[in-house]
Amino acid sequence: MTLATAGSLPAIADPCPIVQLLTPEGQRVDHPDYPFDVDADQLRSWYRDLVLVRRVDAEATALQRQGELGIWASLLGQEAAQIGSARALAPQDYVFPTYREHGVAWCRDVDPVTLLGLFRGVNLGGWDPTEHNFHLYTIVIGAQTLHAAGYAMGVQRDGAVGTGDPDRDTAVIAYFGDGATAQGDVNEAFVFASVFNAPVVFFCQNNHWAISVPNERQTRIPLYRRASGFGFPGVRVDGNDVLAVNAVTRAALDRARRGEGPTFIEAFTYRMGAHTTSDDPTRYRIAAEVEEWKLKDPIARLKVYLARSGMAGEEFFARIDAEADELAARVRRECLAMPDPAPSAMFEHVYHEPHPLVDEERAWFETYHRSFADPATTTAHAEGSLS
Amino acid sequence: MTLATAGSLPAIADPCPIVQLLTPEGQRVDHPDYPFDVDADQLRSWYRDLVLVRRVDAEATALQRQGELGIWASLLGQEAAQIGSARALAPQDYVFPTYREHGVAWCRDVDPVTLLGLFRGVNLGGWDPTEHNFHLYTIVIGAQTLHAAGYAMGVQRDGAVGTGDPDRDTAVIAYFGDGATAQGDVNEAFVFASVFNAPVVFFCQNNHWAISVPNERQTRIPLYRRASGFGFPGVRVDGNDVLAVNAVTRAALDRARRGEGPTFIEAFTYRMGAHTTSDDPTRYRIAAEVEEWKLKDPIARLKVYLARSGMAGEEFFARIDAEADELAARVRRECLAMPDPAPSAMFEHVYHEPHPLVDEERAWFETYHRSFADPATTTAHAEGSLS
Amino acid sequence: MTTESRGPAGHVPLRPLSHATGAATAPAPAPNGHHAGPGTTTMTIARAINSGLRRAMDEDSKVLVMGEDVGRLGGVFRVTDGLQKDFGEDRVIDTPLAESGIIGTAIGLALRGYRPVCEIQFDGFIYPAYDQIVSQLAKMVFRSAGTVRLPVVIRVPFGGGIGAVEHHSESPEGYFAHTAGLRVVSCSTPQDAYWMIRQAVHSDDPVLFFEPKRRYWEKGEVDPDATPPPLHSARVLRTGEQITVAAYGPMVRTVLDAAAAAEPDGTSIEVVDLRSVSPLDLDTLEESVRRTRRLVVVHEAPMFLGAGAEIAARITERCFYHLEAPVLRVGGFHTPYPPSRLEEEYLPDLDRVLDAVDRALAF
Amino acid sequence: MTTESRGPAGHVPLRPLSHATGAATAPAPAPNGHHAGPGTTTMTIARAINSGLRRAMDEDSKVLVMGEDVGRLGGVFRVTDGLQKDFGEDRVIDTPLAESGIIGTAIGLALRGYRPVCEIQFDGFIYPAYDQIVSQLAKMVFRSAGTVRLPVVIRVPFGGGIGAVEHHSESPEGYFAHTAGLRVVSCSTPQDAYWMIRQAVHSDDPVLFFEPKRRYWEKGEVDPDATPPPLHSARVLRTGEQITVAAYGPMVRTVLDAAAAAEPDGTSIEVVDLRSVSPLDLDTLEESVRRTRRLVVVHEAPMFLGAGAEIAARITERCFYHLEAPVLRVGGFHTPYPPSRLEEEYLPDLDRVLDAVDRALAF
Ligand SMILES: Cc1ncc(C[n+]2csc(CCOP(=O)(O)OP(=O)(O)O)c2C)c(N)n1
Ligand SMILES: Cc1ncc(C[n+]2csc(CCOP(=O)(O)OP(=O)(O)O)c2C)c(N)n1
Ligand SMILES: [Mg+2]
Ligand SMILES: [Mg+2]
Repeated sequence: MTLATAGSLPAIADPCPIVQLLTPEGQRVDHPDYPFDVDADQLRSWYRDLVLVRRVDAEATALQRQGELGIWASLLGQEAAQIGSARALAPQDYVFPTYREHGVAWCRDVDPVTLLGLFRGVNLGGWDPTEHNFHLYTIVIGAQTLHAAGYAMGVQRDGAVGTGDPDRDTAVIAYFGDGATAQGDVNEAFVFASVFNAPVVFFCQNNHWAISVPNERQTRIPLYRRASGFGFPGVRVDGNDVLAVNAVTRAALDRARRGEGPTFIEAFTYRMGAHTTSDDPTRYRIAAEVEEWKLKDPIARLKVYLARSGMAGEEFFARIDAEADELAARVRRECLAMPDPAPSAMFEHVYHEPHPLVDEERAWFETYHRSFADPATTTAHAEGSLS
Repeated sequence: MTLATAGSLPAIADPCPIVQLLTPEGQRVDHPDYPFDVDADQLRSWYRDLVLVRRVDAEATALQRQGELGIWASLLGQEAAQIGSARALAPQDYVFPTYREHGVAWCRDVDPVTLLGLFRGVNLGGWDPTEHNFHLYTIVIGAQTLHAAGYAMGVQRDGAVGTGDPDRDTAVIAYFGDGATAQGDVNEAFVFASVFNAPVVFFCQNNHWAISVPNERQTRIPLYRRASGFGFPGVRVDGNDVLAVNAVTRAALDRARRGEGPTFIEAFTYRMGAHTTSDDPTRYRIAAEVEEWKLKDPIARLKVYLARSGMAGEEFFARIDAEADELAARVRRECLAMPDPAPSAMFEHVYHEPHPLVDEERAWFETYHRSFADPATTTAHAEGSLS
Repeated sequence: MTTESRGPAGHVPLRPLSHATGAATAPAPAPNGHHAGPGTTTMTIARAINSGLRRAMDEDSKVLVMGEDVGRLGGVFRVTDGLQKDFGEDRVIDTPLAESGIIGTAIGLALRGYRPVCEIQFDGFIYPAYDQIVSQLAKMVFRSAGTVRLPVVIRVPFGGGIGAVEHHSESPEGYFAHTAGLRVVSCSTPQDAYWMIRQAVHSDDPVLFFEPKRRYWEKGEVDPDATPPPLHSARVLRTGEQITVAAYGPMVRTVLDAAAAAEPDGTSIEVVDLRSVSPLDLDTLEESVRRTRRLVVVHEAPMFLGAGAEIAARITERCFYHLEAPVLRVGGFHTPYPPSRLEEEYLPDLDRVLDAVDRALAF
Repeated sequence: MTTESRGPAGHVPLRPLSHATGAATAPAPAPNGHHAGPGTTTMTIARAINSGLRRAMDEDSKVLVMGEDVGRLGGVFRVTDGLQKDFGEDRVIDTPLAESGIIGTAIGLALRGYRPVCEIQFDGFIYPAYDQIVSQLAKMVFRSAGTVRLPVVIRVPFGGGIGAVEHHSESPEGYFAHTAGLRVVSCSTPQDAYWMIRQAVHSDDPVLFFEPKRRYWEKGEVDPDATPPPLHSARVLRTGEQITVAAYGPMVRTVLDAAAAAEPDGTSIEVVDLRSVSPLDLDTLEESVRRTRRLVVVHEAPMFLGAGAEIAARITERCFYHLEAPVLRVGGFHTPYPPSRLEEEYLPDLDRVLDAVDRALAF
């Protein structure tokens, strides 16, 4: 044992309460605090969501391998955490995602192709956040949690909490990873949200890794307990159980909408793939850990449950698989067709209002750029990379 | 009630356990976790500490009023929190103070006159931190807590924890205010200290105010509970009870030295004066609150206890008062005699190693400055403010 | 200018704010020397900002004020005095003590449609919010391809000369001017303070609003009904022939004093109040330098990679054949801000300005 | 030079590090063109930094490496590859995910006598640590009147050109060069990478060490026994007559390519690798410009208030009567870093450099 881990640390894996409604084996179990009325249509539609987002994710990974994307951050293994929570949202609720929330984006009707723009390098987001109530992806770890707390303070000021009107009362949800919990910003977000009792749900996907750094390096106790230090409830949920995630998130969002303040949800899950396509996890984690988590797959358990309970059969599963393949094919097709932005686009939207320096640089750039296009004025230099 | 405070906040004043060994009335009480053997010599010396630092503090306030200091941050009311904790330190322990730790400085043998340099504006600290194991005052709220965590990680790497050798095992203590607990840095310090199990004590003086902002705006639960969110112990102690503060701090430091990791101490106290001499607290707080805390004065209760128990009498108290007046007189005298730094001192110690730009600017400045002193080269401009 | 007026009908809308080009380079009014309207009153810079904020809040219920001690106390400089009393705790928010939190939540509030005016209590305490300012606030409009608006104002009392302890006297504007997506301005008179804070609040882009704290108590006339020049335009405050001296914020007064002191010696100095550090109104400056053929730039901020360097580089490029001397700079040294007993030596003053003027004239 | 050697006896001490003045302005070696010693090997810049770190850790047990993913993984660029395996978890520390925490605890470790080398994973993630860097690390030596030492190195893979998503391609060196108390350097060859990282670790002052990430895999010779030039000296990499082009870090290769491309056209370009952004080795540059009479400065960082502005201002002041043209700058635009499909247009390249050269020559 090295210094760094010396002393009497409580083990992070201490048995601690975790909300589960569907076991890895596909067994439906009850939880006293989270009654759950199974609705077959809903479960089937969630199954579809899970399969589709996994399929798109795989396609994006393939596109990256083929050089069509610069990088891709896979959600593999975290589908239930994302679909379960996002399907608990009301249309007026507002979402602040990280860079891995492709499943949440799906539920907020952001087209998967649109989502690829950032990773392909043709834009820095590409969707209108206000149209989807789904903010841009935030890459700087933790920064978005403060935006969520502030947005929620705005919701309060609009009187859109605690009215009892389900179309009006609004909650905000901030997604972030286990690694993010170490950031100052995230803890400041806890401070602001708790002292102002803001209607925000802090949804932490503990996928056990922050790139190569295991969760034990971010906390020595289970993460959901962080909230108790700030005076609001924290709960750990089986992040691979779409039913439980949905139930727990729904309760937290309702609480927020009623004006009862923030909740911290730790969705206990696992990053099955690499951190991103640039990463090689074999350098830092053992295959056995991944194998163990394979047995807890979020889709497999729902499929078993749907099949065993007779809510869905082979034909349904085959239809979804086919739809997934079709979707993937469309995503691939449209991704390849995504145009590069016009060069001078980089001078647009730096500011809303006119700005002389940007205008001057744009004008210079356009003249300069044209000098390559026009053979009469082309300079003699060897490499005209801009032409 | 406004939005900002809407919802079901647990009241911050919820009854919660607080360690006390000496009541405001001067009654000695026992606490099961903190047995305390009264040693008359020690109590008398603490009484002396308390009186002397209060007297110096009053003198500094007076010096500021007379224009001899630019500003002064009074410790009035917080003497026991500071003396009680600092007298628990071993010589090898290291202290990271805020700008208000004059009582701690006193216990680390920093001469009170030296301490005034920063406030007089003749230097930015003036003592050698390594000589006193007492770092410079840190004004940027919370920043020093990370330095403390890092220093403690260094102590671990030196093998200076858990050896059982009382002259070797080393603890670090970081002082900060209630307002500081909202800062990202402070919470990151909790993360680093806990995951590395570093030998550091986080000593928070909750004096109820961060300038004009009451503690309820920084937290909605008692502050000592913050630590539970990070997986280490937190304890609230009566910050106006020098015995209790000493006992609790000693226990926490011992724990750190044994290699058992960090502890959070909330010393529940009150800022009896203005935030600094620039502040007017009548704008934001009611006199009744101050009156109530007057009854809990840290010196008065110790004096009653010493007198009642026969450990000290009038003659002792008079002697201490006289010593305090003498000290104050010396502080005043030597403060007034403190020389202004040489103008070109500002170019010293920007770097340890030579730096051409600093050298160039110093050379320019010295030439320029000399041009005012030497009548032969004095320019004709009206105001030679530099001469 | 795309700001929709969200306030009650009937208030006089502000003129276009952001066109630095085409600014008033014609004979400019001396500070507060414009034709005084009937509502004109004399007030300090601090009070002028307070009045401007009050009017902005009156006109638009989405305008919020937030920061440490801005509510009950009215700010450590009393700039927000009385606003919480009049507009309530929901619009004038005493925040927890966390600068990143202040700016980060202000971004969220802006995304919800609010127009937060954040106070950073002192210049030296803005750094904990740095990521939220330069990586979040500054970039979000660009990242969203213009689909979101971030009308956040960050007020920063800045600069030295008040005898304060460390971290209370800094001039960090260069760190923000180097950042695309931010606008950086500073006022030097009560009238400008009043105008510019309102224009900053009306801007749909984030604005860093640097307030010359040592000038807070200087008085001047404020005509609330006068029409302001564009927010990012420089102004010629004093015409002169031999050299142009440009400054902004607290140094404007110093430079005006220097120009007055030099006059009896026969040195004719033109004084330009830049008013905006990003963008720079280079047209106004260029026009002046083409006439005077010499330029000195003055700021308290460290010279090394400061705004003066940029101005020197650009004006030299624009006026290469007109300049009789290199552009000289008077500014902070490459040292941390010194203990206050040395600040008179550290800060540019009348003599240092005139020394640079002499050196430029000697070329 | 006050660094005490804390390492085992017998290692060759480094020569004085910090005297930019008196630097090698004489015929300078082409990159890696020095006389190769017997231990010379060919390696990439990434490997050279790794080797330099390894040697620094071998020589001094107080040297630590810390940051996100630097241990087990060896860093996302593998720059710290193998160090944890060889030096243990106590000396190569995978930290929690918090940049302010990394720098803040490094300061504490330095106060305890350690020499931490911190990695910030990418340029765009340095901002959460901004207060700890510019207000704590940079000022503490000054505040303590020299009684404490802060030998902290902050390694930052920086710059664009790798097709990355936002925040992974920035050039924030200007923010730090504007800050007194910090030293800011950047390497452009494996040999310099090897030398400079060791010199940075040996420095008793904080050093921001900017690594040209897109050049990590470029190879060159490294002679571990050669004697390095001072850390803050510039080097003339190619002599020329008509114009000087100065750059640092990733742009050095671009400028050398431009000089080579221009030669057939009869344009003779002198290339200066600045190596240090703060302090600047202006003597070397001045000597060059006095000969060539023209200067172009190239960096990826935004031009507005960038290092190029400072160089332009100072060289113009020093060489006012020698310059035939204003100092021109090639650099980043006043926009956030664009999506990667536009970075080829955004980044200065051979053509943009030659365009500026042509413009300068046309004056
Ligand atoms: C402020 C900041 N520092 C470092 C990084 C580089 N980085 C990107 S993802 C990542 C790990 C994030 O881990 P976690 O929060 O658990 O989210 P996950 O990737 O596992 O979903 C790091 C260190 C970053 N994006 N932002
Ligand atoms: C980062 C930062 N922000 C703001 C300030 C201005 N300021 C000085 S003291 C203070 C209040 C501190 O309150 P607390 O932490 O409770 O300590 P106390 O002064 O009560 O001892 C503030 C806001 C500062 N020094 N640093
Ligand atoms: Mg993770
Ligand atoms: Mg307090």
